[in-house]
Parts: sequence; structure tokens; C-alpha cells
Amino acid sequence: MNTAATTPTDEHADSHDHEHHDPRLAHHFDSHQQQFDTGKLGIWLFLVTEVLFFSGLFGFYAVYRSLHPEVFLYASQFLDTVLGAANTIVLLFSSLTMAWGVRCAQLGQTKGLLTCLVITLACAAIFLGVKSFEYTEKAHHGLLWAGMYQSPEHHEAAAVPAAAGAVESGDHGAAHADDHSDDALFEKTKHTLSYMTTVLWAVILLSGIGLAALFKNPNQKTMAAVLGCVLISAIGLQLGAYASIGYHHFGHAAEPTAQEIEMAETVPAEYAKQKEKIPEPKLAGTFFSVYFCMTGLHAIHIIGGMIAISWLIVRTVHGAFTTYYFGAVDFIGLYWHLVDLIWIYLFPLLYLIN
Amino acid sequence: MATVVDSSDPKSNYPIQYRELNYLNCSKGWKSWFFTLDHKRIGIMYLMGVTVSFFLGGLFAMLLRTELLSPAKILMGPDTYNQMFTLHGAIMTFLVIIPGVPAAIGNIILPVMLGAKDVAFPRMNLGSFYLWMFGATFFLAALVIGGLDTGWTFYTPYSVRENNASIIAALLGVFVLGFSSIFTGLNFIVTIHTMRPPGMTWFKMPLFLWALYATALIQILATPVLGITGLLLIVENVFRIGIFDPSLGGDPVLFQHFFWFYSHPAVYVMILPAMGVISEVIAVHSRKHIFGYRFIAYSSIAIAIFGFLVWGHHMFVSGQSKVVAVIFSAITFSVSIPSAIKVFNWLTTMYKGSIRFTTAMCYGLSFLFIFAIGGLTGLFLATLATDVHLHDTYFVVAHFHYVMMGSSLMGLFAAVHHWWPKISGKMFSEFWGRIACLGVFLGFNLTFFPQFMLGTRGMPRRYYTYLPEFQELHVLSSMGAYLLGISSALMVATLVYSIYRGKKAPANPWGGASLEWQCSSPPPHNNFDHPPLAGDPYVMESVVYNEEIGGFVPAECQGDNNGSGTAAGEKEV
Amino acid sequence: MQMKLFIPNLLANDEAGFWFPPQGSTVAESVDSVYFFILYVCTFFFVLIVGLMVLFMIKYRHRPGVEAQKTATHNLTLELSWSVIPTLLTIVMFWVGFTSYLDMRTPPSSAYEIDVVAKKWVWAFKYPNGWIESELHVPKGENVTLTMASDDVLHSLWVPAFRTKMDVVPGRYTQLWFNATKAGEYHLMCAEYCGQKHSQMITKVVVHETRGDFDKWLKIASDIHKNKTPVEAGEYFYKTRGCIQCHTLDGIPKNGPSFKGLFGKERKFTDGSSVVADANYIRTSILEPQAKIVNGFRPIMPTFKGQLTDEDITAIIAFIKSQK
Amino acid sequence: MSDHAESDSHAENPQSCHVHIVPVKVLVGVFLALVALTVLTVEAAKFDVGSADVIVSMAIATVKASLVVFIFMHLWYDKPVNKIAFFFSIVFAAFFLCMILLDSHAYDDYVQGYQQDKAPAVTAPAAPAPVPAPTPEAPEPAKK
Repeated sequence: MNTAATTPTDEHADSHDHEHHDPRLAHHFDSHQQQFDTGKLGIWLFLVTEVLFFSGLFGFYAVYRSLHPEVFLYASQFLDTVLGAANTIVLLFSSLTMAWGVRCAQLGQTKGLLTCLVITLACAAIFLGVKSFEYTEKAHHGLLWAGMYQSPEHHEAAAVPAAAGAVESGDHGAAHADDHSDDALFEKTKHTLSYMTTVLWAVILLSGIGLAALFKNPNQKTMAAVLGCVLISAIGLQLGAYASIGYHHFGHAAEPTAQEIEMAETVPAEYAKQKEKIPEPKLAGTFFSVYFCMTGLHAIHIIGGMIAISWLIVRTVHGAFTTYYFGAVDFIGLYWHLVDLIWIYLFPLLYLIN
Repeated sequence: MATVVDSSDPKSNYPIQYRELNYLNCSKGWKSWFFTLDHKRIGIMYLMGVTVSFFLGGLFAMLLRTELLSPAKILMGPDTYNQMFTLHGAIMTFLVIIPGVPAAIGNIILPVMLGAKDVAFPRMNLGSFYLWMFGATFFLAALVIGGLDTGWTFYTPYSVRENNASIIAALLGVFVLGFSSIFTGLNFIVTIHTMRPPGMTWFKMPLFLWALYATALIQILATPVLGITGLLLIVENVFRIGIFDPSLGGDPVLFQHFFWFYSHPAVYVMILPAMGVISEVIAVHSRKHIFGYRFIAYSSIAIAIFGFLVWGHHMFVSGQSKVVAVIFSAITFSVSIPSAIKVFNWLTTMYKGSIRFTTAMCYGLSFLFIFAIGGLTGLFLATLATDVHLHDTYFVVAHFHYVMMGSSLMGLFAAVHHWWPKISGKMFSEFWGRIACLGVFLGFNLTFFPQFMLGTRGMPRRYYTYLPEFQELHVLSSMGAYLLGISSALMVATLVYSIYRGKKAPANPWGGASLEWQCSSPPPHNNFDHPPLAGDPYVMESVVYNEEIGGFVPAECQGDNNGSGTAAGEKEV
Repeated sequence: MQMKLFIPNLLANDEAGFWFPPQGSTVAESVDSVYFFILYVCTFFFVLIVGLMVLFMIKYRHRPGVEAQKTATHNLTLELSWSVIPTLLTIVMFWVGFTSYLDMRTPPSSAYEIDVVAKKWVWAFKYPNGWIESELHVPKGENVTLTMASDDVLHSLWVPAFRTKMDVVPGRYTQLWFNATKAGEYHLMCAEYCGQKHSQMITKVVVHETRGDFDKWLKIASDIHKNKTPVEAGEYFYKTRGCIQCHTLDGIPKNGPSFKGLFGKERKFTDGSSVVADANYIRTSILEPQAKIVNGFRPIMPTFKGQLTDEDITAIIAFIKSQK
Repeated sequence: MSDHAESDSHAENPQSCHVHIVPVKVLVGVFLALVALTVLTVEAAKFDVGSADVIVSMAIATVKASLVVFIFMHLWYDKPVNKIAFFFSIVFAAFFLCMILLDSHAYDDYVQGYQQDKAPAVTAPAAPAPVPAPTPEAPEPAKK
């Protein structure tokens, strides 16, 4: 007998405990509705902390942009709007499939839920792939955070002696010029990118292993599902990365003028195209600090979301969700929408400055 | 199923008083503790962690005070001194006071007081404790690596430098501890919203729960900003992103805004739960209904909200602009009003009561005294003209120790003594408890009151050495610190002794009317098997003293037994 | 301000009171009066709260057979009165604090301007004629504006007697003004934690009786090479221009080599070359410190080009030469 | 709008959980609207409208965000407490933003003045003026 005499009037033996045989209902809840409402309030409060977490970064952004508009005007031209917009749409689409997945879960449509989650995961991976290309490209141009930032004009100045060196075909000069030829830069970007995607592959793989280890009594089905998630993520990543490198290569190599080629060797093509350049302001690196912090933190959230979605996929495969127990899908969905929401603001703030 | 043993008297229809098989011993082995999802066990682990950290931080304080006995070197050089006050501040703030009342006592008491079986997210609760441990490990790492001498405020650009492993470790610790705090707060809010049993309406909640609710609001809304600040400072240290470092175009004053946006509300994370404890302790030990329930409840929420709008008063001389300083000064005064309301309500609660000077009440009364000084001296610092002189002096040190150390820890000590019979199931020695309380009270005031004078007379804080004219006051202060240290040790010794040799505690030793006193001491694993019936938590007449049991029993039981429902018990305290 | 009436009589003279150091500037009086105004209000409330508490503790202590009496559990009038009265008082406090703060923070349009540079852990006060001194000298009864900047981390300039304080922030200016009312010497200290020797970052404010005295002092000080021997002048520069932070005189190297016995010794550099430390070498080291780095040290010394004249450097060389 | 009072749930079958289910049509519609708005904001950014630029792009972003929050995240149909929680996070973030913006602009003169003084061969006036808006014709500022 486990009856705590809470009040002396509670004489009758209550069999509350025996109702709790439902494995989907935690022992301290009375009903699924209560469990769901509790979780929902919890996740909303978590989103509140996320909003305030990012508000710090938005605060920085606001302060630096309003104090140094010229920096943002100057530096945002190095970001590729097309890639940014494409990524926005990919993320929006993943939000749609997530919302659709929640609907499927609420209606108990397991197959639909699975499809939606897989598409969401793939979209997330594509987003990361594009992002990794963008990072690689920035790194190649020295457009890094303030402490590592190299002015594009510095490149430009350095390009002349380097080109002269190439003509004289000194060892060092040749290697240098080689680095900066259009094809070489493409190869180099591709090379570094594959390096970066390999790292992300490893991250995905490790997360997969970690995820698999989290499940109690994993069986073949679990393992297959985890493996599937890893594969989807990795393929999506490659797809995103190579689609963007393809776009970048062919998009810009189409009928370049001689001058453009020369410029493209050393500075980003977007910048090279401009006839009248905006002079480089001081603190240009600060923009890239803000850029890397904001998008980096966002990317970490994407990775976290991918792990959570993979977990959902595994549980869906096991048929864990029913019409009255779908809280987890809804909550992770909410998180995913928030990640999307932040990107909705990041995109115009970083890419669309005119 | 559990075997219930009523230790007091098996015959009666009294509620079960002491339970042999309780949450402490219902399962055994280290796994049953380290992987427990029981909020009470998690709270106990927090309490132990907080105690250990308190003595570590306290040890640093003793060493610092010893060094300050004389302007010359006694124990350590300036570098060690700087590292020690940094760690003293960081440990006491992040590891002791912030988790002290909410995470340790709140975890144990909140669900029981609310009539719930557990907090809303037990796993997250355990996770929060492990995050706390993890964060504490980072702090220890910073201690071992050495060289963390930035002050707990991590002001840039001093905290941005080449050799920064210990700074990064400490910042990671702060980041992790921030999440621990967020999870606790999140859990509490959700629990209070969704886990109330039928009949427990918002205005039947004990005021401690209101205070914890207000605290949790702050934890959720402010702590993420600390998280991002810490993260950015780490990134600044590792990559040089140039947003805090002026040599790369960053802005150190902006860092202070970021830091204090959290750290000022954090002050209310420290004091609000203590205020909640005092609301309980004063009402129960005066045997009186709390006066002005709604005003106290609303003032907790008001403090939480105003607390967000005043962070700039830490920056009146920092290079912050005049206009912002004036705005912040004006809003700062608004925080003092809800605090004043609480103090007057507590006083009025005592009016015509039957005040028993139990150890918990002694701490409660000490709180009133200390908080009166701490709160009132805040007015000097909120006023712009005087703050310019007093900022960064020992006056500030004294003020925030009166509020953060004096008041918050008095609240924690009061809470521990008030709920100790419930937590451990044992009664501690009231005699030694009160001796310790007296020592803590005297020691505390002796330590920190002279520091007000040091501050106004021109002694800046964080000084390793000082002008010779300040020595007398410093010596006084150090003497107080030793007394304070010894008394706190005595307090812990008294409590620990009671676990082994204490009398078994009745369910309701003090005569509280809130729900936690309705379950046995210590509570069973599930707290309540049926949702308990919540009434007004401050109708003290609903329980009466019973000599047989040595504690209070519901009035209707007493009536059934001997028909003398009104006789006051000869409570030996 | 009519606030003066709040200052207790025993403090009306300029002697140090129980709470404060003597008043040394025009704003000190208004700050003190605001302080004492708040102190009186606070004392009243403290006595009220603690008095009531003690009274209740005695009167309503638990006695056998006496139950607590049931009284009203709320009373709107009471609640409102102890909300509204403190609110009104805090509004007054805010107002008096605000007005004197504005006085304190608004530099007058005409003022004697001194530039301040703070670095770990010395102050440098640059007078309009270009003379740099580690002590602050000001004339009595004249508005003085300090425009402050920091070379490294946050510092804070505080003169307790003047009741004024302002952080010195790297990467920007901050300003502070005062008008000294009494000749004499006062402490000037760093109030914002700045590292190892934060507590030794104390110097003096010397208030000269008249502007004439001050000008005379400045003239003599600026003509250091006429009024002092080269070794004395060198020692002065050594102490006031930051050399002392990294170069000791006792032979124990810190961030830089010690000056003891340095002159005439052979110096070995990181690039493998070596040279005997003569006047020329020292001059180069001061002007282009990064050119040659002595083995075992990091290239962290800033250049003093433009901060020290040839004559100054000659004096420093003489001083180093004298450190056998 | 919230289709559930808490009291319902206790009375009902514990194995039920009632929530608002959004129709597919609405979901797809919202997605299309979001894509359209993305295209719109990209196009809008190509026109130079001066400082209104930020306002336009933020307005569009806010419309998009509202669609996501209210429809995809079901906030429109959700309990008031969740709405209030989210609302307050925005309010506090906004207050924080306003104060740091207000302050950093108020003391920016001191920063600009210092930076002008430190820039080589440029002597700034003693009372620093606010920095002028950057103009394309301005000479290239000294680097490093």
C-alpha cells in the first residue's frame, strides 16, 4: 500500500496508480491532454529563451549597423544573394514539410509523417551544404571575422606583383599565380569544400552513432533508421554543396570579360564586376564577425534540429506516435519553425543591404 | 508496496507522521541517486553541491579577509589575491546563490507544496543538475589552470587576451550553468502552470511558489542573454571577432550592457526566492495569516519585471551616456517600492501573532534586519549623484553582500531550517541552531557594516593593498568574517548531526498550513497518491498542536481525539 | 542648491567627517547633502522597521496558553500608504540626485583642459603645453576638464575628495570636470579593476592656491632639463612614462630586461646578432623597440617616438648609465 | 480561439488529446505566400530607397515571420499563455535593443572623436562632431 495520508478524510483506497499502465503517459501526469499541454508550454518557454539568446546577436547587429552603415553596405556585397534566397526557400520548404508532418502525426498517418520528416531532414542538409560552400568561398577570399579579415583591396594590390612574378616564372611566383587563376580557385574551393563536407559527414556520422546509442534495446529497425538518416543528411549535404559550387562556377564563368577574369582571380566576382567601387571602410571585418556569429550559431541550431528530426524518424519507424501522443513531433516542429524564423530575419539583414 | 509506519502513535486517526520508508530510502545504491528522476533527491544533490561550493567560496573569502588584515603581504601576492576574489565571486554567484534557494530548496519543496507528484519535466530536472555539475567542473578547471583574474564580471578588454585558457573555461562554466538555471526555471513555470491539482488556484498558492514563479520568469528571460554574452566573449577570445575588443573596433561599454542585462535580474533570482521563504517562515512561526497576500504576490512579479529594466545602474560611471543613466536611475527606484511593500507586510503579519523564536524564525528576523539595511543602502546607489562617488567602492561591496549574501543566504538558511524536518525527517538541535544563527547574524554585520564606512571614506573595491588609515575597519571586517565562517560551519554541523542523532520529526512540527506539511516527514516517493485538497495556505487555525505527537495535526483530528481543538501546545523549542 | 541644510553641523566645516573625506570640489557639497538626505530618510525607515520588529518580537512572543489573535489579512489603505509614501520619497531622491548629477557631468564651456591617458598602472596627465606628469596639478577655483583615454584596459579615475569618478575606456574618450575649492593634496586612484597592480594605481592631485602658483609649477616642471641633473630627469621619466612597469632597477627581469648594469653590457638578439648596449643602442631601443629583440623577451614594447624629445632620451640614457 | 479549456481534459478519456489541425490547403498556401514574399524582398532590395531599405525588408520579414508563427507554429490557435510567453520574449528583446541602441548612439561622439584623433595625420576638433554619413566621393580612409 502506498497511500500517503494526505488528508485524514482520504480514507478510501484510490487506485490512481493502476491507471498508469499506458507507457506513453509519464507517471506524474493524469491525462495525455495534460502531458501535451505541459510539453507545449515547456517548448514555448524554451523558444522564448532562444529568442532572447539570438536577441543578443541581433542587438550587436543593430548597434553596429546603425553606427557604421557604410560597413554593412560595403561588406554585404560579398554575400551571394541568389544562394541566400535559394537557402531561404529550402528552409521555408522544410518548414512546410515539418508543419505537414505535424498534421500527419495529429491524424495518425505514420507514412505521411515519415515522408515529411525525411524531406525536412534532407532540406536541412541541403541548407548546410550551401552554407558550407559559402563559408569556404569567404575563407578563400580572406573575408573572415575582424581578427582574420583580409581586405579585398589588399588582394588587389598584391595581385599586381604576383602576376608580374608569374610572368618571370619564379618558383614562388608561379605557385602564387597558380593559386589565383580562375580554375585553380575553383579547384581549391572544391577541394576545401569537400574537406569541409567530410568534416560535416563526420559530425553527422558521430551524431548518428550517438543517437543510436541513446535508444534502449536498439534493434535492426532502429539501426536501419539511424543509418538512413545519416545517409539522407550526407547526401543532402553533398547535393547542396555541389549545386552551389556548380552555380557559382558556371553562373559567373559565363562570358566573363578579360578584366573580370583578372579581377576574379583575386577578389570575389561580385565585387570585381562593380565599376565604381565603394571605398572600403574601417571595421569591414566587423561585418564578417557578425555574419559568422549569426549564421554559425544558426547552423549549430540546424544541426541540433537535424539530430532531433532523426530521433523523430527513428521513433516514427517504431510507430511511437499516435493520434493522442504526438507531442514530440509538435515540439520539435515548433523548434524547427523557430530556426526557420530566425533565418527569415537573417537573410534580409545580411544579404539584402542596399 | 510501501510499508507505512507511524512512529508517533499507531492507534490514532492522525495522519502519518514519520515514514520509515520514504523517498530517501525507497531505493538504494548510487544509481538510484545519480539517475533518479525524483525531484526531492535531485534537490538534495543540489543542496549538497551548493553547500560544498559555499564552503569553497567561503574559504576563499576567509583567505581574502586574512590578506586584508594589513596593507602589506600576509598570505599571497596580488595575482593570487586577484584570482581568489574572482573565484570567490564567481563561485558564490553562479554555484551557490543562484541555485541555492530555487534549485535546491525549490526542487524539494515546490512540487510538494503545490500538491504535484513531480515537476513537469523530471528528466530535464536531472539534466539541469548535471549541467550544474558540469559547469562547476569548468570552474574547477579554471581554478586548476590558474590565471582567472578578471573579476566575476569578465569586463572587456581585460578578459580578452592571449593566454586565456582559464577565462575560456570559466566562461564555458558560466554558459553551462546558465542553461542549468534556465532548465530549472522552465520546469518551475511549467509545473506551476500545468501541474496544479484541482482546487489549487493561483491565489491559493503559498507565496514561496509565487516567488519561485517570479524567479523562474527572470531565469528564462535573462539567462539566455548571459549565454550569448559568454559565448561571444569566448569567440572573441578564440577568434578575435572584434565586437568587445576595442583594439579591433569593439565596444567595451556594450559588453557591460550585455553582461548586466542578465546579471542585474540575476540579483533578483537570488533575492526573490529568499523573500518567498521569509513570507512562509514569518507567517508559520508567528502563527498568523500572512498580511496582504495579494500585494506580496504581485510585488514578486513586479520585482521580476522591473528587475529587467534597471541594469544600467551598474554603469553610471562606465561611460554610458547621461540620458541612459538618468532613465535607468529613475526606473531603479521603482524596484524599491515592491520590496518596501513586502517588508511592511511581513511586519504587519507579526502583529498580534504568537511568535516562536525557532531557528528558522531567528534567521527570518535576521533577514528582516539585514534586508532593511541592504535594501535601504541601495537607495544611495540608485541616486545618480551619490553613486558616482560610491560606485566601485567598498560601499557597493557592503551593499551587495547585505542583499546577496546576507539576505539571500539568510533566506536559504531559514528555508533549510524551516523545511529540514520535512527534508530529512529529523529534528535538529534548536539550541545549537540558534547559537549558530546568532553567530551568523553578528559575524555578518561585523564583517560588512564597517565596509560601508570604508566605501564612503574612499576605499575602492578589488584592492590588494590599501591606505594605512583604513586598516582598523579592515581588521574589524576580517574578525567578523571569521565569526561568520565558524558560525556557518556550526550550522551545518548541527544539521548533519541531526541526521544521525536527531529525533524523528512529526509531519508538521511548526504548524504550517500549506500542503507540504500534510504529507509525512520525509515524504514518500510520489509525494501524494491522490491530489490533495488545497485550502488557504495561511489559515494557521486549521492545525493545532498535539503533545503526543510533538507536532501539529489538523484541527478536525484533534477534535476527534480529545475535543480540545483550541488549546495551544506547549511547544518546546 | 538648497540641499546644504542636510549636511550635519559637525560636517559643515571642511574637516573629514565620520562618513566622508573632506570636501575638495564644488560638487562635493551637493553630493554630500544628497547623501545625508537619503541617510536621514533611510535611518527613519530603518528605525521604524527594526523598532516595530523588536517591539512585536517582545510583545507578541509565544506564551503558553496565548494564541495568536486573528486580525485582518489585508488592508488596502495601509498597503497604499506604504506604497505611495516611499514612492514619493524616491521621486524626491531621484530628483536631487539627478540635478546634481547633471552639474557633475556637464563640463562648463570654458575650462582648463588636461588630457589623461591611463595605462597599466600609471596615470599620465598631459597639460596644454605638452608637458606630461604622473600627478595631477590644478589651480584652485578654476574649472578643469579632463579628457581621458586608456591605452589598454578599463580604468576609472576617482578623487574621493572631489566626489567624482569616471571610467577611462579604451577606444574612446570620456570626460570629467571639477572645480577644486581648497588647496592641498588629495588621493587620486583607479577605481575600476585593471589587473595586478590595480591597488597601486594611486597618485596625487595637487591643488595650487592660485593660478599663478600653478603656472609657476608647470613652468618649472616643463623645464626639467634646466632644473634637474640628467640623472634626476632620467629617473623622473623612468617613473612617469611607464618604463618602470616593465624594467626594474634590481636586476630581476620582468616583461623587459632590468636596467641594473645594463649599460655597456653585450646584448644578444633573437636574430642572432649582438651589440654592446651604448647610448646609441638605447636611443634606438626607445624609438624603434621592435627592431631588435633581446633573447628571452617578447616584442611588446611600444615606441616612444614623439613622446620623448632627444633631450629626454639623453636624460634617460644618463639614468640607465647610473644604474650600475 | 484555444479550443480547450483545461477542465475538459480531466473529464474526458485520458487517451485523447485535442488540438487544432491545420488543413493542407492552408499550409501550402502559407508556403507559397512565404516564397512570394521572399522573391518580393529580394526584388525590393534592388531598388535604392535609402534608409527606408531596412524598414521595408524588416516589414516583409515580419509578415513572413508572423505567417510562420501563427500558422505553422499554431500560435493563432494556441492557449493564451503560450501567446503571452512569446509576446514577452519579443518585448524584452525589444527593450534591450532600444536601450543599447540609444546608449551607443549617445556616446558615439566620444568614440568617433577618439578614432579621428588616433587616425594618423588627422587632428580632430576638441569637441568631436558626429560622424558624417559616408559618401561614395569621400576619400579612402587610412587603413590599419
